[in-house]
Amino acid sequence: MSTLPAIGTDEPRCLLAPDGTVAEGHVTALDDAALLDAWRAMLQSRAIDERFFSLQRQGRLGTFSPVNGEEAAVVGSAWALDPARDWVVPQYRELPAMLRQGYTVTRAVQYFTGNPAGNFMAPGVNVLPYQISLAAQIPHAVGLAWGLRHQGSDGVVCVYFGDGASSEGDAHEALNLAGVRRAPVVFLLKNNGWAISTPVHRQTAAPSFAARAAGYGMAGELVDGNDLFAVHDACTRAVTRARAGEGPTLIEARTYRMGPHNTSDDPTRYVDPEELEARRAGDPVARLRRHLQAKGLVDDASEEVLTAALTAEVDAAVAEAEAGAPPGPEAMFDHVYARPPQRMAGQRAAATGEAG
Amino acid sequence: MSTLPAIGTDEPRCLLAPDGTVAEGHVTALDDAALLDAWRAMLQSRAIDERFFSLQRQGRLGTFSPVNGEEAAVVGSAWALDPARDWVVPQYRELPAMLRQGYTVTRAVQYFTGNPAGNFMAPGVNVLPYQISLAAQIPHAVGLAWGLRHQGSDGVVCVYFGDGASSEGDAHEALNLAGVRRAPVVFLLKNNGWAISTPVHRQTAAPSFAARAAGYGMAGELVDGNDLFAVHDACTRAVTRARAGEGPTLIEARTYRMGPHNTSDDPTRYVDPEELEARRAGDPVARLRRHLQAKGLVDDASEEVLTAALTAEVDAAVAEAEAGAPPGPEAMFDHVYARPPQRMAGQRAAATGEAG
Amino acid sequence: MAVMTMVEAIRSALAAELERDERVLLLGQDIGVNGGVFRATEGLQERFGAERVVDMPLAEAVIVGSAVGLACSGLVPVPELQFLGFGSQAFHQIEGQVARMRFRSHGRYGMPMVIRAPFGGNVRTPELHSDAHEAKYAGSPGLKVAMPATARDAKGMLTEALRDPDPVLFCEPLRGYRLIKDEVPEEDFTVPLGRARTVREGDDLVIVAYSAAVVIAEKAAERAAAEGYSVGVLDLRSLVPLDADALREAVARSGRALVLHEAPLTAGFGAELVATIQEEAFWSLEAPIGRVAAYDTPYPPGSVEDLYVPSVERVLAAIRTVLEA
Amino acid sequence: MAVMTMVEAIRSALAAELERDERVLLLGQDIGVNGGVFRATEGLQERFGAERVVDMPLAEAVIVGSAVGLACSGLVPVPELQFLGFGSQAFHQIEGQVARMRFRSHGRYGMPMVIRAPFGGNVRTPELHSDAHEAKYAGSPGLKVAMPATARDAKGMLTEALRDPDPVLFCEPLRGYRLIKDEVPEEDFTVPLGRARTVREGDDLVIVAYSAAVVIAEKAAERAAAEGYSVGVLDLRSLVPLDADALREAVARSGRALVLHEAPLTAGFGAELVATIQEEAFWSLEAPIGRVAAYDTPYPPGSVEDLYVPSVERVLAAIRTVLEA
Ligand SMILES: Cc1ncc(C[n+]2csc(CCOP(=O)(O)OP(=O)(O)O)c2C)c(N)n1
Ligand SMILES: Cc1ncc(C[n+]2csc(CCOP(=O)(O)OP(=O)(O)O)c2C)c(N)n1
Ligand SMILES: [Mg+2]
Ligand SMILES: [Mg+2]
Repeated sequence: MSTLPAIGTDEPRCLLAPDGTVAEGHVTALDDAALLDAWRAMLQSRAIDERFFSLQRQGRLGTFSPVNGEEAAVVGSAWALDPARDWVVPQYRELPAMLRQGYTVTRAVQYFTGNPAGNFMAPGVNVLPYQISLAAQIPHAVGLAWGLRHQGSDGVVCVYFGDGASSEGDAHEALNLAGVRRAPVVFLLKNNGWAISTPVHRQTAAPSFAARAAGYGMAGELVDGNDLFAVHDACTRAVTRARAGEGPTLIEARTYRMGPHNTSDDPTRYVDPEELEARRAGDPVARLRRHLQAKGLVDDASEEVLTAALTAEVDAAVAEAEAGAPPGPEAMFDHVYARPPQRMAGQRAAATGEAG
Repeated sequence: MSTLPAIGTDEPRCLLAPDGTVAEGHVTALDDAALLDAWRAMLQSRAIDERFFSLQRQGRLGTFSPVNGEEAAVVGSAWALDPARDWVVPQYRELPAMLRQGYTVTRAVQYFTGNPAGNFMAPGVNVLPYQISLAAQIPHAVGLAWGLRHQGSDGVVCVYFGDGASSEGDAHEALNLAGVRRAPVVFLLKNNGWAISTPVHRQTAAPSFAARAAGYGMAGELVDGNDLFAVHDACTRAVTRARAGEGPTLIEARTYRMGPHNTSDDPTRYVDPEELEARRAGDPVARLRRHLQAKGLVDDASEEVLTAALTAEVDAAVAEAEAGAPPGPEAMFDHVYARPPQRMAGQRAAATGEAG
Repeated sequence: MAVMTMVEAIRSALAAELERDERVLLLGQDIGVNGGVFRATEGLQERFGAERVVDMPLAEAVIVGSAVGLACSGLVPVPELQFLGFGSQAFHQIEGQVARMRFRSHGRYGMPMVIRAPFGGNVRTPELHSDAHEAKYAGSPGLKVAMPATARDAKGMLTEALRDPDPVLFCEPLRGYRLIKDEVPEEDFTVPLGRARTVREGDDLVIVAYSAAVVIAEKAAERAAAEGYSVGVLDLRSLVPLDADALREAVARSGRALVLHEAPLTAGFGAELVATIQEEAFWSLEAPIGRVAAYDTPYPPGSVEDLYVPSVERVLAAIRTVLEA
Repeated sequence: MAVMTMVEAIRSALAAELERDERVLLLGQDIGVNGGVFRATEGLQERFGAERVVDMPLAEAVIVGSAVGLACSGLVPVPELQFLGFGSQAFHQIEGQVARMRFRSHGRYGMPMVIRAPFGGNVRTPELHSDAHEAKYAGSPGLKVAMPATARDAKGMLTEALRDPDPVLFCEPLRGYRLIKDEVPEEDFTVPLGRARTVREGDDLVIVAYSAAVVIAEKAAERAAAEGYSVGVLDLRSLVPLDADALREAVARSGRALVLHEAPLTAGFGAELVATIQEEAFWSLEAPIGRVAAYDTPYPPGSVEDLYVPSVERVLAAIRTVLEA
C-alpha cells in the first residue's frame, strides 16, 4: 500500500484558492495556452447550459442536466487526457469532457431533441454514449481499459460517475475488478452533494468516497472539485500511473450542483437557499477568472467577446441540428441488430411502408 | 471516525495462539461452561460434515458444503449472540450458528435431501433460510436489523458471507445502507481463501476486506478466523456497539476452507497440496483442543466419548428425517402464496389429483 | 365522490394505509423531502415522519432487498422503484428473493410487500425510463402484478395490495399520473386483484388491455363504433392473478379479440393472453387473435417514441384486420 | 464423424474459435484453472493462457458489464454465467446494456458477444441453479437467444453465435451436458440461428420444443407412436430469431400442436409460440394448442423437482388431450 498516495478522508486537496491564488510552490502542468483552452471550455459549458435550458423551456429540447458548478471537475480531469488514445466514459453531466474528445455540440443538441443520431460518436472520438442507467457505465469502462491493454494500447479510460451512482452495486463490482486486473482506469467520482434531492450524507456515512480506494487496493485521492488545478493535477498523476501499468485510481472531486438536477427538477423543494448561496462562493468559473485576471490573461472585455462567440457557436449548432430532417420510423429499427431477425424486419417494413 | 476501532489491514488479530496459549493479559469472556459448549459445537460440526459427506456419497443426501476448517469463525461469532433476541442470517456454510439459534440437525438433513420443510425455522428460531444466491442475504440482514430497531427491539443481526460473495453488488449496497442507517448489524465476512476455485487474491486486490469498513463509515476488524477467542471478542464488541445504537461493524475472519467447496467439487484440480498442508496446521479445532487440554478441561478420552455421542445424535437426526414421509406433489405448491392465484390452484389440483 | 388524478388516488391510498396500519413503511429514492419525482408521496414524510417515509441511497437492489428484511421483521414495506426500468438492477432480489421467500422458508417468512413502479411511454423521458417489463415479472412465480388503469382502481387496488400477504408489483402508468382522472371514493375500499373490469361491451370484437393502454383501447373502440363496429374493452387490472373467466366470456361473446400493450411484441404479456384465450375459448374464435404492441426494438429516443408506443390508429388498423379476417 | 457429448461439443467450438480468432476472450467464474464447474472450458486456460481464459471475481454484473467494454475495445468477449439463474444479478447489464449498446450508439459500438449460461432441471442442484429464464431474455430486444438441443447444434450454433456481430445468449441444458451425445463434425461448420430443425415428421400433431425438452418431446412422440399416433417434433434451436415459417408449415401439416418447455407456464416462451402459431396458421388449427410447462411456482427442492419439470408422461397426457379435443 505504501506506493499509493495517502487518502485525506475529510480535507480535499486544494491548489487554486477561492481568491484565485495558487498554493505555495505549486506549478500547474497547464501552460497559458492550455489554461485559456480550459477557460474557454468552462465558459462554453455555461453558454450551453443557458441556451439548452431556455430551449427546453420553449419545448425545443427534452430533459437536460446542466453542468453548472461542476466545470472544473469535468474540464480539469478531461484536460489530463490525450484524446488520441485515451477514452471518456460519461454519465450524463460531463459534456465538456465529451467535446474535448471530439464529440460535437450539434450531436448534443440532436441527443437532447431525442434524435438517435445524437448519441453517435464519430470514428476516432474515444467516448462511450451517454449513460442513463446509473453506474452501468463503470463496468464498461473497466472492460474497455482492460481490452485496450490486452491489445497493446497504452490508452487510459476516465469514467465519470456521481455520488449517487456510487451507491449502486455496479460501482463496487467495477472498482473491485479494476483493482484485481490493475486496469488503466481513472474513476472520477463527481461528488456534487446531491442525487436529485438526496444529500450526500444520506447517500453514505463514509467520511469520503476516496476512502473506498483502500478497500480495492487502489490509489485514492480527495480533491477540491471546484479547483481546476487540483483536479487536473490528481488526474494527471492518475493517468501517468495507469499508463505505466500501475493500476487504477479513485478520485473524488468535491464540487457542488449549483442548479437543478435537470430541467424537470425543482430544487427549491429541498435545497436550503442559504447553503446554495454559500456554495455559490465556490463557483469554479469565478475562481479561475480571478486567477486568470490576476495573471493578466483575461479581462471582462475579452470574456464578454469570448462568451458572445461561444453563444453564437451554440446557436449555430442548434440551427444545424434543427435544420436536419427529423428522424422517421426507420430510426426505431436502425442499428438495433447488425443482422435483424425476420420478425423485426417485418415490423420495420410495416412501420416504414417499405416492402418487407 | 476516531470512535471506530483501527483497522489492521494485513495482520489479523490473534488471541489464542496455534499452540493453544492465550495472548498476554487477555481474558476471554467465555467461561469454562461456555468454552465447553463451543467446543461441543465445533466437534458436532465435524461429526456432521463427516456423516453428511458419506450420506451424499451414498446418494442419500444432495449437494452439501462442509464447514470443515471454519468452525472457530462460525462458533466464535454465534456465541457472541443472544439467541433470544439476536438473529443469524446465513449463507450456506454456517450450520453451527443456525443450530445455536435453535435450528435442528433433523431439519438440516431434510434440507439437504431436498425436502422443503428443511428450510423452515420454527417460531422463535431467529434465523433466515439458507441463502444460495450469493450476497442476496446481506440486504435482508440490514432490513431486518433496521426493522427490529424500528419496532423498539434491541436485537442485533449477524450476517455471514464469504470472500466470494463480498464481490457482489449486493454486499456493497447493503454495507453502505447499514452505515447510513446505523443498522445494528454485524457483517461477518468469512474469508476462507476460496470461492470454489477462485483464490482470494483473484477476488480482490484489497489488503483486507476489513479495509472496506472505512468506506462505509463503520467499524472494521480483521481477526484470525481460526482463533475462537479473537472472533468471539471482536464479535462481542461489535454486538455491544450495535445494541447501544452505535451502528454496524464489518469483521473479516481469516480462516481456511480445509475441504472441497462442496460434495461435487474436486479441489485437487486447483489447490496446491503443500499450501493445504501448511493451512491444516491452523486447524481451529486442534488449536482449541490444545488450549482446553492444557487447561485440563478435556482429554482424548473425554473427546472420544463426546464425538461418539455427537455422531449418534447425527445418526438419530438422519433416521428421524428419513423416517418422515417423502414430500408429495403438494410440496411444489404449499407456501408459494398466502392467497394463491386461481391458475396455480388449478395446477395444484391437477398435480395432486385433488378437486380444484 | 371526488374526481382525482391517478397520482392523487395513489397518494391518498398510501396516506390512508400509513394512517391505519403502523407496520406500513415507504422507502425509495427521493420519496421523502421531494415527495417523489412524480409527487406520488408528496407531503407524506412531513405527515408520518422520516422513519416511515424513508429516503434511500441510490441502489435498487438494496431498496428491494432491505424491504425483504423489513418484512421478515414484521413490517409492511413499500419500496418504490423510481422507474420500472430500473427494477432490472433489483431483478435478482425481486424474482429470486421477494417472490420466493415465503416458499423458501416453508411459510415462515411471508412477504407482505408492495413494490411501486411507474412505467410507460409518450412522455419524453430519457432512455430506459419508459420500459414496460411487466411480462418478466408476471413470469416470476410468487409475485403478483397489478396494472390499474383508472384512478379509482389505483386507490382500491393499491389498498388491496397493501393488505395482501403476498408481494405485489404495482405498476403505475406515468403518462396517466395526471391525465387519468375519475371519481374516487374518499372512504376506505378495496378492488380485488384478479377480477377484470368490463370497460365497454362489444359484439364484434373485444380489446384486452391493462394500465394506460386501456385508454387507447377505449378511444379506438369509439372510433370503431363510428365505423359501425361494436367493439368491447376489457381491462385486466392484474396480470397475476389473471382473470381467465373474464377472458373466456368476453371472447365467447364476440368471437374476435385483440390484445394490446406498450411492451414489445415478442414474449410480451399479450402472448400469454392469446395463449390463455385460445385455451379457454378456442371453439368460439372466429378469427386469429390480434396483437398490438410496441416493436421488437429497445424503447427509442423521444423523437420517434410516439411511433413506437401503440397508437389509436394502430389499434384501429388491427381491429379492421381482425374483423376482416 | 465422432460422437461427442454436448459439453465436449461446446468445448471444441470454444477451442476452435479461440484458435481461429485472437479477438475471442473467455471470462467467468471458475472457468480457468478449474475448467468450469461443468468442465466446459477444461484445458482452455492451459492452452490459450490466463489472459484469454480469465477467472473473474464473483460478480455477474461486472462479468457481463466488463464484457460490454471489452467489446467496445474491439474484442469478442464470451462471458459465462455459471448458471442462467444468476443472470438475474446481471439483468440490468444484459437487457439494458448488452442488448442496447449498438442501438444506443447509433451503430458505433456493436456487441459481438456470446453469453454462455447453463440451465435446466432434474439434476438435484441447489435452489436457483435450474431456473429457465429464457422468455425474459427473448423479451429483451437487441439480444438473440440460442437453445441448442443436440451436440452437433451446440457446436455449430456456438460457432455461429461467436461470429455473429450481435449479442447472443447461449443457453446450455446442464442435464444434457453429458446425457446428450451425437455425431459432431470435427471440421469447422456453423448452424444458422433462426432455422428450426424437424426432428421427426408427424401427421396428427407436432410438438414444438427447444433445448433439453426436445429429448422429452422425442420420447413422448415415440410412446405416442406406440399408441398409433403420428406425432412430429420441431426443435426451434433459437427463440430470437424465431422460425415462424417452420411453425406455420409444421402446424399446417398436422393441424394440432403442443408447445413444451421447462420454464413455468405463465408468460413462458410457450405463450409466444402459441400466439405466433395462431397468427401464422389459425385456419389450419383443428384444436386448441396445448402447453406443457413447469407449474407457476418457484423451481422446487430436489425431492419433488422431477414432478415439476415436464415429464414424458405429462407430455403424453397433453398429446391425448389435444388429439381428443
Ligand atoms: C439505475 C438508476 N436508478 C435511478 C435513476 C434515476 N435518476 C436519474 S439521475 C439520479 C440521481 C443521480 O445522482 P448522481 O449519481 O449523484 O449524479 P448527478 O445527477 O448528481 O450528477 C437518479 C436517481 C437512474 N437514472 N438510474
Ligand atoms: C449469485 C451467485 N453466483 C454464483 C453462484 C455459484 N457459487 C456457489 S458457491 C460459490 C462460491 C462462493 O464463495 P464464497 O462466497 O467465498 O463462500 P464459500 O463457498 O467460500 O464459503 C459460487 C460461485 C451462486 N450460488 N450465486
Ligand atoms: Mg450527485
Ligand atoms: Mg470463500
